[in-house]
Amino acid sequence: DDSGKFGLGREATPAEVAAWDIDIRPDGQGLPVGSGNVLDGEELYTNACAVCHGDFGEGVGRWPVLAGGHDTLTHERPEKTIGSYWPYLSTVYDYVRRAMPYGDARSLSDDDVYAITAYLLYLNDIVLDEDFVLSNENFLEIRLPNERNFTPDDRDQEPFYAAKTEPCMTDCKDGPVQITMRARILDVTPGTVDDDAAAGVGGVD
Amino acid sequence: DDSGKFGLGREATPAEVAAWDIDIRPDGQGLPVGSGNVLDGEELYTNACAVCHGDFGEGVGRWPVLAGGHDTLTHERPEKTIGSYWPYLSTVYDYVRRAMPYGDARSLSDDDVYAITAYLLYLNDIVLDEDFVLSNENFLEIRLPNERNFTPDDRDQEPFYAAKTEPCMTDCKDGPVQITMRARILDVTPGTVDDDAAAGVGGVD
Amino acid sequence: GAALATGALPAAARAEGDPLITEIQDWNRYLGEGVQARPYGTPSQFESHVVRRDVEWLTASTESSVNFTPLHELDGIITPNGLCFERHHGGIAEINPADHRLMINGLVDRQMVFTMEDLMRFPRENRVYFLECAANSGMEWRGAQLNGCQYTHGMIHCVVYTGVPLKLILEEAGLKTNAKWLMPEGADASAMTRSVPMEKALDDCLVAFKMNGEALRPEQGYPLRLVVPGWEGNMWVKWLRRIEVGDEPWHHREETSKYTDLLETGKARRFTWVMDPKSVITSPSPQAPVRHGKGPMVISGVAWSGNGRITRVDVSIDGGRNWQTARIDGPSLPKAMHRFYLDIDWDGSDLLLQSRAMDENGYFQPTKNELRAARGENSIYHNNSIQTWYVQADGTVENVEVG
Amino acid sequence: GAALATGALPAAARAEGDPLITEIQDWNRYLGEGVQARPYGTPSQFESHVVRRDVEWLTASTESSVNFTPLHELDGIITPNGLCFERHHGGIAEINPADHRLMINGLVDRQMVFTMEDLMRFPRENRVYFLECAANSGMEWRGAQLNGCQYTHGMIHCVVYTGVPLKLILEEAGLKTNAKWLMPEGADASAMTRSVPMEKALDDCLVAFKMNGEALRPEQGYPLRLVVPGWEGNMWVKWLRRIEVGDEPWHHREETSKYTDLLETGKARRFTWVMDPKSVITSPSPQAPVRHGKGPMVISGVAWSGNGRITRVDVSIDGGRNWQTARIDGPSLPKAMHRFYLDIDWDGSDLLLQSRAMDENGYFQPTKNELRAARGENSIYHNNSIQTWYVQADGTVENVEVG
Ligand code: HEC
Ligand code: HEC
Ligand SMILES: [Ca+2]
Ligand SMILES: [Ca+2]
Ligand SMILES: [Ca+2]
Ligand SMILES: [Ca+2]
Ligand SMILES: [Ca+2]
Ligand SMILES: [Ca+2]
Ligand SMILES: [Co+2]
Ligand SMILES: [Co+2]
Repeated sequence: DDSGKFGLGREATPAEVAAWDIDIRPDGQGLPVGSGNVLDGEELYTNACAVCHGDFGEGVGRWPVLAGGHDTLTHERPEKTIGSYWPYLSTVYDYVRRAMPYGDARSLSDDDVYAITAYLLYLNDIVLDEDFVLSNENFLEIRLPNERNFTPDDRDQEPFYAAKTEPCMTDCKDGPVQITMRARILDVTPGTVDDDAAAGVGGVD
Repeated sequence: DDSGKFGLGREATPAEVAAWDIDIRPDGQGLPVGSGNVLDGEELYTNACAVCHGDFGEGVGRWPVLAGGHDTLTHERPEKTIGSYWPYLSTVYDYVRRAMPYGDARSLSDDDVYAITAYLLYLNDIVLDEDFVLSNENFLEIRLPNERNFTPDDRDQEPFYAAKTEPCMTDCKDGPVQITMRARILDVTPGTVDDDAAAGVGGVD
Repeated sequence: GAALATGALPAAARAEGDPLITEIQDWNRYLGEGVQARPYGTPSQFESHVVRRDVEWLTASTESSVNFTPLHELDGIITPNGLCFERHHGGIAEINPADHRLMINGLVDRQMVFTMEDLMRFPRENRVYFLECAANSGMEWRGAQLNGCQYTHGMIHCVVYTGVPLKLILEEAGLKTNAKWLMPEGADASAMTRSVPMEKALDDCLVAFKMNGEALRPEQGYPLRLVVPGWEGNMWVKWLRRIEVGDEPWHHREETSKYTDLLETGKARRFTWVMDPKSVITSPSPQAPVRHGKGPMVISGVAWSGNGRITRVDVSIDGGRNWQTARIDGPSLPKAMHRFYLDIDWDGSDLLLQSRAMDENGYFQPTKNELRAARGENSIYHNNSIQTWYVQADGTVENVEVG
Repeated sequence: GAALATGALPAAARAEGDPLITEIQDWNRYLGEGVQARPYGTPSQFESHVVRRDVEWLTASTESSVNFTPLHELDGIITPNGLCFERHHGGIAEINPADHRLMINGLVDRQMVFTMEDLMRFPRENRVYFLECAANSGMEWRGAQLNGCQYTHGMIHCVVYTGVPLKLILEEAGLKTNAKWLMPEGADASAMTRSVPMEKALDDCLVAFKMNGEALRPEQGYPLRLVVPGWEGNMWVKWLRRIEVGDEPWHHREETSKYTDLLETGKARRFTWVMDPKSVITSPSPQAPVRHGKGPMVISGVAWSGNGRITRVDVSIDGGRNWQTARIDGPSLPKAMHRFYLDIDWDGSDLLLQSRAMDENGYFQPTKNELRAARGENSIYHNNSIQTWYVQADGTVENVEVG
C-alpha cells in the first residue's frame, strides 16, 4: 500500500488535511474542541448576520429566514427554517463555518461558530435558556424537531412510475381540452413586469 | 408541377435570376453578350490590377502571379498561372467578374471583363496580337495550353489505398529509426521567426 | 433567430424583384474583416439577444442566484459553453489552474494532494451528459407562471466532458473497506458540499477539466468539476478541491435545508438524486412565437432522463388528447439531451402543444396534476411534469395549464 | 493548459504544507462575480493563450488567408465555435439574416427564392462532421516545417450542424432529369463557387444554420452554409446565397487554379473531393511539451476520414517500427473526428511518436515517403501522411521526419 497504481499525486501533510477538513457530520465527526454561549452568539449575530437575516432570524427582504415557521410545513407557503425544517444541528455549524457571513466566509473562529449556533437554537426556541453554552461536549444532545420527518427517495412507488404501462396515445381525454390557467394572468416573466412587484411568488431555493 | 411538397419559398423573378446568375462555364454557358480588346484591357488592368498582380502579371510581393510559369509544372517550384496551369478561359472571365478587383468586386462591366481577359491572354502569350478583340462570339475558340493535363481522381489506385492490407504492427523497420529532417533547422513557426524572413518557403493556396 | 423578413415583396417591386437580390450588397463587394480579427470568436452581432437571462426577483443577490439557458434559440443536443446556465452560491471563483489542488482525505490508504498536472496524467474519458438543476421548473409547481422555456426549463445544459473517471483517482488513494460515501467540496466562497454514495462514484462519475473540447468555463467550475451523470446539478461540485471519503452521509445544508422534497404530508424526501424523464418544446414557445402563417411548421424540443437513454418522445397538439411519436434526431446517448421534431402542416387554428418523454427504464413524464396528486405543491424540486404551450392563430404562444 | 505548478513543495514548507492549502485563498472567502455578469460567457483569463493563430508569411492579406485551430489545447471531438479555424477569400461577410436569401436556379422546375424563415420550416437534421481544408498540412509536403500541430494540422474543426437536407430544398424546386451538378455560391466578396455532383448533394449534404447548437458564427458563414460531409472544406460554401443546378461542372477558379493536385508528371488531378483518413497526436506535440518527468503519460490525438468511421488508430513511440492500437474514446460517428488515447509509462527516453488512422473503407494513412513516391512534392492538397513528433528527454517536442 505504498503508492497507487499510477504513482501520481503526493501524500497530504497533516497540516493540509487539517486546513481543509472542516466538515461536520450529524454524529459529531469533525466537531472542533470549543464552546460558545447564547449571549456571545447574539452579539456576533447582531454584528455579522442580522443585516441580512434579521434581528430575530426573520430574514430581511429576500435574504433567507433562519428562525420561526414552526408547523408550517403542510401550509400553502411553508417556512423552512433551522427550527421548522432542518434535521440536524451539525448542518448549522458546518454551513456557518464554511460559508457565512456571506461575503466574508471563513472569518469566524470555532468558538464564534459555537456561540452563533447556540444563538440560532435560541432564536428557534430550541434552547430557551439565555445562559446556554454549546460545546463539542453537549452538541450531540441537541436534536432538531423535524429530524424524523425525512424519508428515503421512493419516487418509484408513485403511480405513474410504478405502472410502467404504455401511455395513452388516442382519445385520452373526453372532448376538447380546456385551459385552466394562463401564465399571462400572473405574468412575472422578466421584461414584462417590475421585478419587485413579482417578488415572492415563487422561488428556486 | 405547380409547387413543391412543402409550398415553401417563392418563384424567383427573371430580374433576380439575371442579377445573381453570373457564372460562366467552359462551354460558354453564362457568357454575356459583349467584347473588349487587349489595349483597353491593358489600361483597365494597369489601373485596377497591376498594383497587386504586377504590370506583367508577375505578382507584387505575395500577391498572386497571373502570367508566365510556362513549363514549370514539373519543377521544384512550379508557377501555376493562367497560361501555365489553368485549363479553361471561362474561369478567368468568371472569376474576375465575381471577385476582382479584390476589395471592389462586381465593379467591372461585362465589356471591361472581356478586355481584361483579352489582356491576360496577351500577358500569357496566348494571343500575340495587340489588336485582338475577345467577345462572346470568339470566346470558345481560345483553348488554354494545359487543358489536357487534368485527370480524374484516381487516388484509389495508389499502392497504399489499393492494397487494403492490414498494416504492419511489429518490427516494421530494420533497426532503430533515424531522424532525417527536423523542423527546427528551418523554423518558420510563428513566434520563432520573423514573418518576412519566412515568406515563400511554402504555402496554402 | 433574429428578426426574419417574410420575403414577400411589395407589389410594385415584384416584377423587378427583391432589391436585396437585384442590387449588389456591400458584403458581396467589399472585403470583410480578415483572419485574426477574432482570435477567439463570438456570435454575430445579429444574435446579441441569444444570452443567458435571470429573473431578478428570485434571489436577494446575484452571487447566490441563477440564470437560464436560452433553450428556445438553440437546436441539436449540445449547449454552447457561453450559454450554459449559471447557478452560484458565492459568485464565480476565478482560480489559476497552477494554484488549484485536489485533496482526497478520509477513509483512504493515503490522504493525497493532486495538482492539475497530476490529474492530466490519468487516463481520460469523453462523455456527453445533460446537467439539470433539481429546481428546474420549480417556479411552476403551483401553476403556469413564466412565459418562456428559458425560464421554465432553462436550468439545464448538455455538453461533452473530458475528465478522469473518479474511480481511478479514488483507487490511487486506496479505499478502505468501510468507505461508503464521498463528500466533494468546492473551492469557492460557498465551499459547496454534497454527499455522494460510493456506488455512483465508482460507476460513472468523472473529475472533468474540459467541456465541449476546451477548458471548463469559470462559471462551470474551472479548472475542475465533478460530473455526476443523470443526477441533480447541485451535486456536480464546481471548483472541486477536495473529496472526503466516509462511512456515512454528511447531511449538509444542500441536502437538508435544500434539495429535499417536501411532500403534502409535511414529510420530506431526501437524497432524491436522479433527474427523472423530462422534455419541453423549445419552438414554438412563448419566446419563439410562430412568425409564419399556416403551412409547414417545425415543432422541436429536447428530452432527457437521468435513467439513461430517451426511447421515445410523444407530442400532442391538442393538449394531451391525442399523441404522435416525434422523430428523435442526432446522437441518442445515455443521460444526454435528445433532440426531437414533429413536422406538421399547421391549419392555422389554436394548438395546445405538449411533449412527453419516455426513458429506457420505462418511465414517462406525468401530467402536472398527476405529479401534484402524488407530492402536493411544495416540493420545489424535481418538477418533470408535462408542459403545455398555447399557440394562438396569430402565432403568439403562452404558458398554460389544461384540465 | 495554462502553466501548471508541479505541486512539489520546498523542503521547509513540507512539514506544514502547501500554503495554497494551509492558507485561506481569496476565492474561498470573498464572493466572485454573480450571474449575469457574463450573459454570454467566455473562457477564463488563464486560458487566453488558447486562440486561433495565423502564419503571417503565408498570405498577402488577412482577408484572403487562414488561421488555425489550437488542436493541442483541445480534447474530445467537438471544436468550440470560437476556435474553429478560419479561411476566407474576401474577409468575413456580416449579413443580417433578415437580408439573406437563398436562390435555386438552373435545371429546376421552378427557380426559387427562400428566406431564412422559409428554410426554418423544412424538416431538420443534426449531424456531427469534421471540416478539413484540403490544404491542411500542405506546408509539410517538402518536409517538416512548422513546429506545432496547430500549424501542421489545424485547418480542421468538428462541430454538430443543424440544417435542412439539401435534397429537400432541391425537391422543392423540382429537379429536371438532366440535373447532374450543382454550383453553390457564397454571398461574400469572393462570391465563392464550387461544382458538386448531384449524387453527393442528394446523399448527405445539409444547408446548415446552426453549429454546436447556436447560430453559425460569421467566420463560418452565418447565416447559412453548405455542409458537404467528408469532402474538402472549400466546398462547404459559406454565406450560401445561391445553388445553380446544371448538367456539367463549372471548372471555376477554386477547382482549377486551386484544389487540383499537381503530380510529379505535370499532370494534375481534379475533383479530388474526399478527405482521406488522417490523424495527428495533439499531446504531446511541439506546442504541448511534456512538463512532467517519466511515469504516466497520456498520448492523445484526433483521427478522421471522409470515407466514414475511423475503425482503428495505431500509435508508435519508436518512429513506426512497432505499433500499438490506441483506445478510441467518445462518440464514433461517420465523417466526424475521433479522439484516441494511448496511456503509457514513460521511461524518460527519447520518443518518436506517430499515429496511423484506418477507416471503414479499409484505407489507412500512408507514410510521408509513400505519399511522395505516389504524387511528388507539388500537390499542396490532401497531405494525409503520418506525422512524427520527436519527444526528447527534457520534454521538448519537435516536428521531424524519419527514414
Ligand atoms: C450579506 C448577506 C448575508 C450575511 C451578512 C449573512 N448571510 Fe447567511 N445567508 C445569506 C445568503 C445569500 C444565504 C444563501 C446562500 C446560498 O445561496 O447558498 C445565506 C444562508 C444562510 C444560512 C442557511 C439558510 C438556509 O435556509 O439554508 C444560514 C444558517 C446562515 N446564512 C447563517 C448566517 C450567519 C450565522 C451569518 C453571520 C455569521 C450570516 N448568515 C450572515 C446572506 C447573508
Ligand atoms: C488589392 C489586391 C488585388 C487587386 C487590386 C486585384 N487582385 Fe486579383 N487577386 C488578389 C488576391 C488576394 C487574390 C487571391 C484571392 C483568394 O484568396 O481567393 C487574387 C486572385 C486573382 C486571380 C486568380 C489567381 C489564381 O492564381 O488563382 C486573378 C485571375 C486575378 N486576381 C485577377 C485580377 C484582376 C483582373 C484584377 C483587376 C481587375 C485584380 N485581380 C485586382 C488581389 C488583388
Ligand atoms: Ca471530515
Ligand atoms: Ca424574506
Ligand atoms: Ca429584470
Ligand atoms: Ca448560370
Ligand atoms: Ca509573389
Ligand atoms: Ca507573426
Ligand atoms: Co433531489
Ligand atoms: Co481535393
